[in-house]
Amino acid sequence: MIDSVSRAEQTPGERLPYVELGMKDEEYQRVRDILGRRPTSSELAIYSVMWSEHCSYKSSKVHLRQFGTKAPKSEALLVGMGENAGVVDIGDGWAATFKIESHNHPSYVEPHQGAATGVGGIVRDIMSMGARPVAVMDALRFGAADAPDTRRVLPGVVEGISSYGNCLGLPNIGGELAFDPCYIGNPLVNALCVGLLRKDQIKLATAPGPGNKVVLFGALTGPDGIGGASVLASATFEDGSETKRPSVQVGDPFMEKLLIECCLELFQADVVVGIQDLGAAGVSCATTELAANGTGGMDVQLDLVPLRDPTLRPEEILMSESQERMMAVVTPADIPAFLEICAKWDIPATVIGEVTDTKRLVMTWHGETIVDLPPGTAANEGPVYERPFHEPEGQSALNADDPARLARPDDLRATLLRLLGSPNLASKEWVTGQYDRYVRGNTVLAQPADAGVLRVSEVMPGATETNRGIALATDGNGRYARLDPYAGAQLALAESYRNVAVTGARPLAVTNCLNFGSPEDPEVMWQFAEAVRGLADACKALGVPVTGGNVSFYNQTGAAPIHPTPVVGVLGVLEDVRRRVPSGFTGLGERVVLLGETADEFGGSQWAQVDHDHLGGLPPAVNLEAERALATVLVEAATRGLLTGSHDLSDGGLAIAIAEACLANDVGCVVTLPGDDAFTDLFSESASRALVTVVPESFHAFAELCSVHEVPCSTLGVTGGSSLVVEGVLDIPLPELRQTHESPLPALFG
Amino acid sequence: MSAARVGVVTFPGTLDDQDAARAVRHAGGEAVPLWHADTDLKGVDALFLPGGFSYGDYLRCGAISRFAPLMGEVVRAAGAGLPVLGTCNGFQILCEAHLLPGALVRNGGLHYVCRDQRLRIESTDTPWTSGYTAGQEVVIPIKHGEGRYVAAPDTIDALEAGGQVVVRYLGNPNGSLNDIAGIRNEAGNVVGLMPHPEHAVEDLTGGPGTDGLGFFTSILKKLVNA
Amino acid sequence: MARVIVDVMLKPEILDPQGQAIARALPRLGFSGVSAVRQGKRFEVEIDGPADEAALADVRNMAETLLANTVIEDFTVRVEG
Amino acid sequence: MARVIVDVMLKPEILDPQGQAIARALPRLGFSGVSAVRQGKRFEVEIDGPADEAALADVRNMAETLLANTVIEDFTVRVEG
Ligand SMILES: Nc1ncnc2c1ncn2[C@@H]1O[C@H](COP(=O)(O)OP(=O)(O)O)[C@@H](O)[C@H]1O
Ligand SMILES: [Mg+2]
Repeated sequence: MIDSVSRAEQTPGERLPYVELGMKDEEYQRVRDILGRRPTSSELAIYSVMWSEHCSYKSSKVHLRQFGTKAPKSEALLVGMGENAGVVDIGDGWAATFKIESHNHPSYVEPHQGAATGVGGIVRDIMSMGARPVAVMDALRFGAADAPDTRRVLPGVVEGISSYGNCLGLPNIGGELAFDPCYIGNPLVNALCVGLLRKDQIKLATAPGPGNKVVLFGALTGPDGIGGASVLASATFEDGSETKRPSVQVGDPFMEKLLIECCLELFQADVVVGIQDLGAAGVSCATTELAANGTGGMDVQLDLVPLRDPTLRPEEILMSESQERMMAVVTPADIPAFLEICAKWDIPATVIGEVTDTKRLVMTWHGETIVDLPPGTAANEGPVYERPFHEPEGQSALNADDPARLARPDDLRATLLRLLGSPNLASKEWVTGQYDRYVRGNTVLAQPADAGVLRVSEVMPGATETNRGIALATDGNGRYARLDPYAGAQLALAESYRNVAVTGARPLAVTNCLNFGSPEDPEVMWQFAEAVRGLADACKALGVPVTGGNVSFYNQTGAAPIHPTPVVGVLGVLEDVRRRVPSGFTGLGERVVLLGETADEFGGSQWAQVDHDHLGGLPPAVNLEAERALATVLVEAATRGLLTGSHDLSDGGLAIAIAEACLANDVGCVVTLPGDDAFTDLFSESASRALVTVVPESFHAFAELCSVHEVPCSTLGVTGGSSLVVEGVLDIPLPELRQTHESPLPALFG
Repeated sequence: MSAARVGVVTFPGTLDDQDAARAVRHAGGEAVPLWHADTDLKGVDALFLPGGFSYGDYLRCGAISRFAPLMGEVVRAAGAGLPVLGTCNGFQILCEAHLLPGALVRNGGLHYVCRDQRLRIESTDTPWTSGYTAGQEVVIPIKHGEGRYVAAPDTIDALEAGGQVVVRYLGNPNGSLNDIAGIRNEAGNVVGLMPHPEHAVEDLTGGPGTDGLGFFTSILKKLVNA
Repeated sequence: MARVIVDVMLKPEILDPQGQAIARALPRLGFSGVSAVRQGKRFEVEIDGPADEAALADVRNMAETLLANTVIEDFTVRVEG
Repeated sequence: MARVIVDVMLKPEILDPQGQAIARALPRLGFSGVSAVRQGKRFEVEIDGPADEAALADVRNMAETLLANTVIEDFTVRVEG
């Protein structure tokens, strides 16, 4: 039986399983108040997904506002937060759109498909802005590298990202891979996509113009990810066809590739008024958001949705998370052209409704009205919670547990090798070698690099030749954030910002993925509030606005939350991408120069973890002014062609940075440490530092640039030879260094 | 004189077509886009079947694409001597279409492999490799999950005896028989290889160096001189 | 020596992109009359001893833990013959 | 409506690294007594009409030209039952 609006009116007392759908009593009451009656089961399906934490940001909203209120003025920002992805002006009429999103929980249940559909989802967000997706990145975190569960999850996740991204034809230009026991049972899989478009071709998720048609196109709708909806479909309404409803979604990258090309052709033909991808909450989300952001009304014939499984009920169709689907608003006159382009690409496309000016979203099922609601109430006016928060018990004890008490090593050579061969600092080639980093032919820098760099060269109407480039990096450090979420978030931004700057790109804008435990835990909520505050303040100080992002809560196993893990992505622009600077040593006899100041800072460091399994004290001090000055020097020096190599210092400090720089092209170096404590010089993780190489002829000009911007600059030595030599401290032949760096991950994962 | 015209074929799921077209232009030619569902080769002077995952490579790489309407024309033109180069998925399609012997199966290591690969050019006796010197060592990216070349022993023997092995791996990345990275047909006009020369044509982008450019300059030189 | 066959197919409710791509292509290749295709895996497991109940139980266990991903796949085990 | 099964296996002389990797992993997972594993594909083809000789010939043709690559693979076609 179908639960129509008229039936709902006749059976006001009928109880719906809103609790099973995760709705609170007062939320359900609000729905009744909005509608003036009990909701139909289809309406309840819509409200329950739209008001879920995932879609409504009900616990995070009050904090995230700071990204807007504290946002630095930026002329580059074309579309800010709130749309599918932010859009940034990168010059010459070009715009870039980028966003990072989590797929943590699905990746734990089914690593391959979970990670694959994570990539698919973020790519569709980028497409829905009118852009051509041009690259992806992935920021991954797993439990201890040798934990059995990591061996199950990691290879599957990497294979999922690899198979989906490679098949889509998007180069993977970077990411992260980190291990920490806190992520056991709760890996973090954050995927980023970046797209390019002409500034005047931005598309928005809006459905203006009564009479315009609503088209659903892409994959057929199946029973994917609708465990909850089945409760609804079967709990109240008897139904014979009890087929199984899987909670796992399977991706079809081939369909997505066709969808990309199809969408771009639709944009070129100018037959799209508004467009929205179908992600979580599928048709519910697309219809309510499009309607709410447009003229305000929409009529949908839900029985026209083409199905993969004919037994699906309307509630299930509304909640299905089948992948590779999009929804567009198209004028009646353009419908034939629209459908013809879809047919060319073998993409099923169906007109399922029409835009109206009734301010109501009305859905029918074989003639009966099953949904009649004001779309804004579902899309934009969900519940907002001011969740209580307080500092975790034991936080001050944790901060008081200073790593100064830890025994420091005598044999620094062994320490360096131990760190370099630890899973967090070892070569990520086992992962990155499974990703196509070259497809589309515009990859300028990818692994190993501090940021991925792309040439901006897409064939698009209105595009002219340019030498522009964009750079992207993502960073996060759960250990720092655990010690101090405010500083930890700032350090994540600072590192990402620095990683973009070392390539010579001017940092422009920020995206972020906030991975936390349960917001219902006041201690987690404190971590969240602090991290957002820290990130918003730092964005302001560095002059880079947040353009969008994603919040992932409930990352915990039982009562134990993960370390708070804000992952921050920064996008930068290179006016002339031919001036990009690689991260390794290239030539012989070049000066190796350290920028920035080194202090004795080991709280949350890799050394403390590897040698002492210790987490305590405070993370490295944040100095955003120094960070900004450093970036200014790096970008200007790159633009003037003063640098031959440039690598940021982060995890593992100077020792690891030098080792990586040597290994990039098998060029050794001989350096002398500047300070009086070799251990601190080598392994401290002080922020705002970089290692650069300068040919002797450029040194004077470079040093002057540093002094103008008050960036400390000390020459450590010269490049050359076949060993990493730190005078009086250590001497490691490059083959040994390489063996140590490259063998751990293959040994662990096959 | 108008530039030589090299057709670049796009199947559903082809990925490296834009790169291939750029490489053709870079070498001084005109890239002519060709669509799998058409039956018109537009009078091109040579054909390039680029890499990708046509039809998702779901069944078997190249298995479905080889039935494309355009492939009928490709087979006919190849028989008539038109120079044809297939890289990666293009190579797989040429094998599936029986324009080249053997087949490409799952990598021995079972992982997709993307890396800058050392290769040796074994045969300069094709319109696509005439610009190299025999025995020349080059570095060109590979990126594939199913690139292990296999064929019956007598086929392999015949390829070796006939000088039909065009490119060989130095350090076999996928378990290919005899380290074979690329082959040609008996006539020499049809060449297939797993590496991606179109990703090694500019210093700025792709793999290190420009060792792949020779495939494109070879064919253009031949067409201009023809 | 016996041969045991393990067939692994995606569960019916799970999307099978491979099968769908084939099914969509068939009409264009001149094959009509096919309403659906599903693609799965087939394993031939050679066991040293006879294919008795114990051996089959072993293979079933193997299918459950290694050959099939039971989150999305079903499997069947049978002796070839 | 009938279901026809097409099994596709690599020819015995072609190396099957997937099967080998599984066979190698088995002892580590505590399974002994398996001497070899080979991995192939299984297709379930739903045909509209009955599985008569004509239909089977059609499917055989489809297997020969599309589902299997006879350069490296063998196939068998049978009606499910
Ligand atoms: N999960 C991943 N996906 C893609 N690229 C990755 C991933 N993990 C690491 N990389 C890449 O590998 C290289 C080395 O990584 P890493 O050592 O973490 O760099 P860094 O220390 O400079 O941040 C970088 O180019 C990075 O972008
Ligand atoms: Mg870095």
